[in-house]
Amino acid sequence: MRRATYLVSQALKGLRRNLLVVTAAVVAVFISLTLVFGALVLNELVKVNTSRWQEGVHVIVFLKDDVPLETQLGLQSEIESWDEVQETSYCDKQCAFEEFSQMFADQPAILEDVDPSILPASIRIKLKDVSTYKDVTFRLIDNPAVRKVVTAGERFDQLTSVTRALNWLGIGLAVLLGIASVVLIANTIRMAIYARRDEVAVMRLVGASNWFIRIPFLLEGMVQGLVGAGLAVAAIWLAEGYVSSNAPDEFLIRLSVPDAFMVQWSIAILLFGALAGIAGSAMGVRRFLKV
Amino acid sequence: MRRATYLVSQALKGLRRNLLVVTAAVVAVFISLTLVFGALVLNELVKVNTSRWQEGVHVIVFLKDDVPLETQLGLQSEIESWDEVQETSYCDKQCAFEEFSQMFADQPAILEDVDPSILPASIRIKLKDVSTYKDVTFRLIDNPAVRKVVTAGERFDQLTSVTRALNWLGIGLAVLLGIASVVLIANTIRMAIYARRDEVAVMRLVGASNWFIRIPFLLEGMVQGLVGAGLAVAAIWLAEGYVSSNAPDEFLIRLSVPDAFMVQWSIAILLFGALAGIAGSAMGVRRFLKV
Amino acid sequence: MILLEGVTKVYEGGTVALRDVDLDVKKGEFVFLVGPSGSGKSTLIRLLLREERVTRGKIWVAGKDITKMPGWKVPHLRRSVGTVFQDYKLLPNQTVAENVAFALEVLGRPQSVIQRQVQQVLELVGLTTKGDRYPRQLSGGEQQRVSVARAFVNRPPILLADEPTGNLDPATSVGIMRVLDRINRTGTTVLMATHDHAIVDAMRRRVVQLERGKVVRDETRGTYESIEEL
Amino acid sequence: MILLEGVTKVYEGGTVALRDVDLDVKKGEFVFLVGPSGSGKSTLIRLLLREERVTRGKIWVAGKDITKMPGWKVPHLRRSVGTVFQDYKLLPNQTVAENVAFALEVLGRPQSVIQRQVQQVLELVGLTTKGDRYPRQLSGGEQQRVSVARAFVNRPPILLADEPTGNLDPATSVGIMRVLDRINRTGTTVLMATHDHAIVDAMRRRVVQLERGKVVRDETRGTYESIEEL
Ligand SMILES: Nc1ncnc2c1ncn2[C@@H]1O[C@H](COP(=O)(O)OP(=O)(O)OP(=O)(O)O)[C@@H](O)[C@H]1O
Ligand SMILES: Nc1ncnc2c1ncn2[C@@H]1O[C@H](COP(=O)(O)OP(=O)(O)OP(=O)(O)O)[C@@H](O)[C@H]1O
Ligand SMILES: [Mg+2]
Ligand SMILES: [Mg+2]
Repeated sequence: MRRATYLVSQALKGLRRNLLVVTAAVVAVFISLTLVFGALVLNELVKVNTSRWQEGVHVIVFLKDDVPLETQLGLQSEIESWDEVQETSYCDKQCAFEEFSQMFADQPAILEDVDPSILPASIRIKLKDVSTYKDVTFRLIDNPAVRKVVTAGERFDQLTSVTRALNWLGIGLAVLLGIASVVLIANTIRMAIYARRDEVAVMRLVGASNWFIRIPFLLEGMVQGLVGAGLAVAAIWLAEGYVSSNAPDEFLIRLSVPDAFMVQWSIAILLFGALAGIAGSAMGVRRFLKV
Repeated sequence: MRRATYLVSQALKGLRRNLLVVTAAVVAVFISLTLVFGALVLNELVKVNTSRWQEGVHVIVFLKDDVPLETQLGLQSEIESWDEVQETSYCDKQCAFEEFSQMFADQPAILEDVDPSILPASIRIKLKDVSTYKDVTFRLIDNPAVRKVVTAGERFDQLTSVTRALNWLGIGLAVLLGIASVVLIANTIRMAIYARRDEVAVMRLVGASNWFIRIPFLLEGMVQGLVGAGLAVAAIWLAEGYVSSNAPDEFLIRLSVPDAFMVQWSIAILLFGALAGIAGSAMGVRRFLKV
Repeated sequence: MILLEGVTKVYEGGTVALRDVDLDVKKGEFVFLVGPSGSGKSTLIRLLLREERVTRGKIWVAGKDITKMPGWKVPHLRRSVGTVFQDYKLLPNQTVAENVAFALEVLGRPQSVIQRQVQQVLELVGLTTKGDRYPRQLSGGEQQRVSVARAFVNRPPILLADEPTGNLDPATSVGIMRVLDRINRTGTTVLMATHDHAIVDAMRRRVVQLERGKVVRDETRGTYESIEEL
Repeated sequence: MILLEGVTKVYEGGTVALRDVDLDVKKGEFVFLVGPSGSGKSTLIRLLLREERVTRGKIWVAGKDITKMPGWKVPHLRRSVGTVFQDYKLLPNQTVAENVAFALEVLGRPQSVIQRQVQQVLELVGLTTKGDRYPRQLSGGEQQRVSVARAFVNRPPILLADEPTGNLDPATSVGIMRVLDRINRTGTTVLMATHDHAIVDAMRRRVVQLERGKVVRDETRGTYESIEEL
């Protein structure tokens, strides 16, 4: 117990007395974890936005004119019950003509020519996950009530591949930066201890055990990691708050992430900083502790 | 001259003898400049891709049926001569009907109803810069030969704002990482010199002038910066080469940047590394050189 | 208490610092280690602390074969051997009092005991007023005395001293020697490397003389120079 | 060559290391600085090198008022004053030969001259075979001799030596003193702080004794202890 007090007080003294070196480590942690956290937030933004971009109608099922209305509505409720489907809506001949009219509002000549009754009724399907459109189409195509199934299939595939690419990019960036930050932190703390190698050598000569020497350094490393991570978290909160409150509303992109995400990852980043600090110190001290 | 040789040889010895510390600085430079260069490449990718996304027809001018063909073609060549315009094409009634037929290929009932002659001829305009579409529309709207001007205006504005946001993000990231890397480099080198503070103190006591002490450190810093930057450049070239040669062709996004861009920025990054190394060393030595 | 059998130490690079040294120091003895600069005195002390390892031979300290001792036991060895280092080896970031207290902290002594013992030993070496200073704020001799105080403070059964008076004026040296003598009389084994003629000749204790790494003289009540040389 | 007028040095924290010291050392003189541990000998030497600045008073070295000297001229001062430091102050990352050569490198001497002079001076202090070693691979006395060699090597007009024989055996000490004497005979002014009775009494040169920062004795052909005390 008393020994614990001594070791903690040594750690605090170490922090005070080696301010230059401590600052260096804190700065390294701060910068690298800000980058990691930033990458995570960007990744989350991509996710939030791609799900918005994927909104809208995904599959249109044109129905045959000779099928009775009940069969049509029955098909709709069957589709609605499928797992992949989020929502459906029914558009009868009148509704189809209204859409057609809107489309050619500026070309009255065409509108005059076309008879409302020739346009087919349709069921519009919104999917939970766009990538399932092929299954849904496949199941509908042979239905006797269906005249034709239309999807923006290729466009979906492209969008999905873009989203996936952006997600990979974000995760890859976060992982790379995470590794980089561990290396930087370990590096900096190792140098910090290198700068105090004589001190460690003297402690060993006077009979201090390895743990007795190590613990204050580990505590110092933890504090440095925590402070750096705290600064990083603060920086990202400030930046996120600023951007999301100042971004113009008409922006196509949404620039704020859920609070839950911020809270969870803040805690993760703080833990990561503390662990990286401890690990960095442990690695740093090790080579000076060989008897 | 002889003195220069001595100073350079001292710098090389310093590098050899302080391998741990040198490695730390090189790693810091390497990581931070890789991030900077990476951000620049991403930014370039966004640019390359948005210009691809903006390709296609931007403005469609529907012409009145009662205007003679010469007037119509005259208007086309007038439009073609405008600064904002990159390319135009003329689509007569026949061409308009072909497009209409494609659009409703699956609804023969509509096609049967519509008379080819009621569809108007049009001039399709491709702009150099999408954001000028309003000017062009404005100039055409009152022309007596024009029936209607159609643009995907809102969509353009949105696309432009997305592009601008992504560009800002890329530039902001590169600048932030640039600053971070300078801080990290200076930091690391400062610690490296801090670890050798006794050495500097002894040199001063033996009568070495400030420049005599400083120059080997500056050279060391330069070499460290160059090596780190060289590694960063190599890493990005490898990554870019790997990605651009392995990315699937059907990808919506193009994943390679022009070689000229890579070469220019490689040189810039190398210079930046060398300068940051020198500056970092200069800052690092300064506080130990006060008499 | 200290026993060396056929100890040879060859440093990396080939310098032979000790050649086939045999030495037996009994509990409670006081031994002067003399010899010209570079003859291996500090090397012998470093070997006893396991700061360096023997190239050949065996060393027993306090009954334990330290040449075979596993690394994690070395701190225990060092805590039972107080050492005054030739280059002081003080912690630059700790005050004088903290430097001295450190030898007790590693033993886990209660704070009250530490404070009292540190005060006592600083008085002994005449540094009561300088407990709050950092080593760089002391004169050479004062730093040496701090090193002496740290070696004494935990009353170890063995005391090694590498030129503990090298930077001291004659008066202070005599003071330090009185302390060493007193400590020796309480049963502590003392091994002291020195160049100080006057002290060795005045104390008349056992003298072991090294010359190029070999023991060339071992007298029970010797002087700095061997009788034949005089 | 060296002139102090009313020099007082108070360290941060309030320690008065020197009180109102007057001292005039003429060109070619050989002066021993004696006094108990902590009396201010090293402080005086540090002031002459501008390693520390005076609190009050004036110091002239080689005709220049160094209390007013701008910082960028200090390296010039130090190059004309060879110094043996009490704690050696060797560059740990340079070999013995490089450490000694450094004093010539800062003067910009050609490589051939440097090599010859370094060899000569290493011979003088008996370290010819150890030129390629690093300081940590040397014994305490050997490091001290490297410090002596570095101070000599550029034949400075003034030589300051802070206990240059503290870690040396009597025989080697005599050797070093012969070198200092020879250097002094070529016209170099020598100021040497020491605790070594035997040397001071044997040389019979000017002795300046400090006591708590005050000059209490200044004899032209003095001994270590003042006559009255004996
Ligand atoms: N940097 C410093 N800060 C504060 N006090 C100091 C500093 N350096 C020396 N002192 C104090 O000044 C006094 C004179 O010190 P100095 O080193 O000049 O003594 P000295 O005569 O060389 O002693 P020694 O023979 O032990 O080397 C001592 O009391 C010492 O504690
Ligand atoms: N780490 C080392 N590596 C190589 N050689 C060394 C090392 N340490 C000491 N030596 C050499 O070993 C020999 C004995 O050194 P040691 O330090 O034991 O001498 P010493 O008797 O203590 O001398 P002094 O009285 O000068 O302190 C010397 O020649 C020295 O140069
Ligand atoms: Mg020794
Ligand atoms: Mg002194």
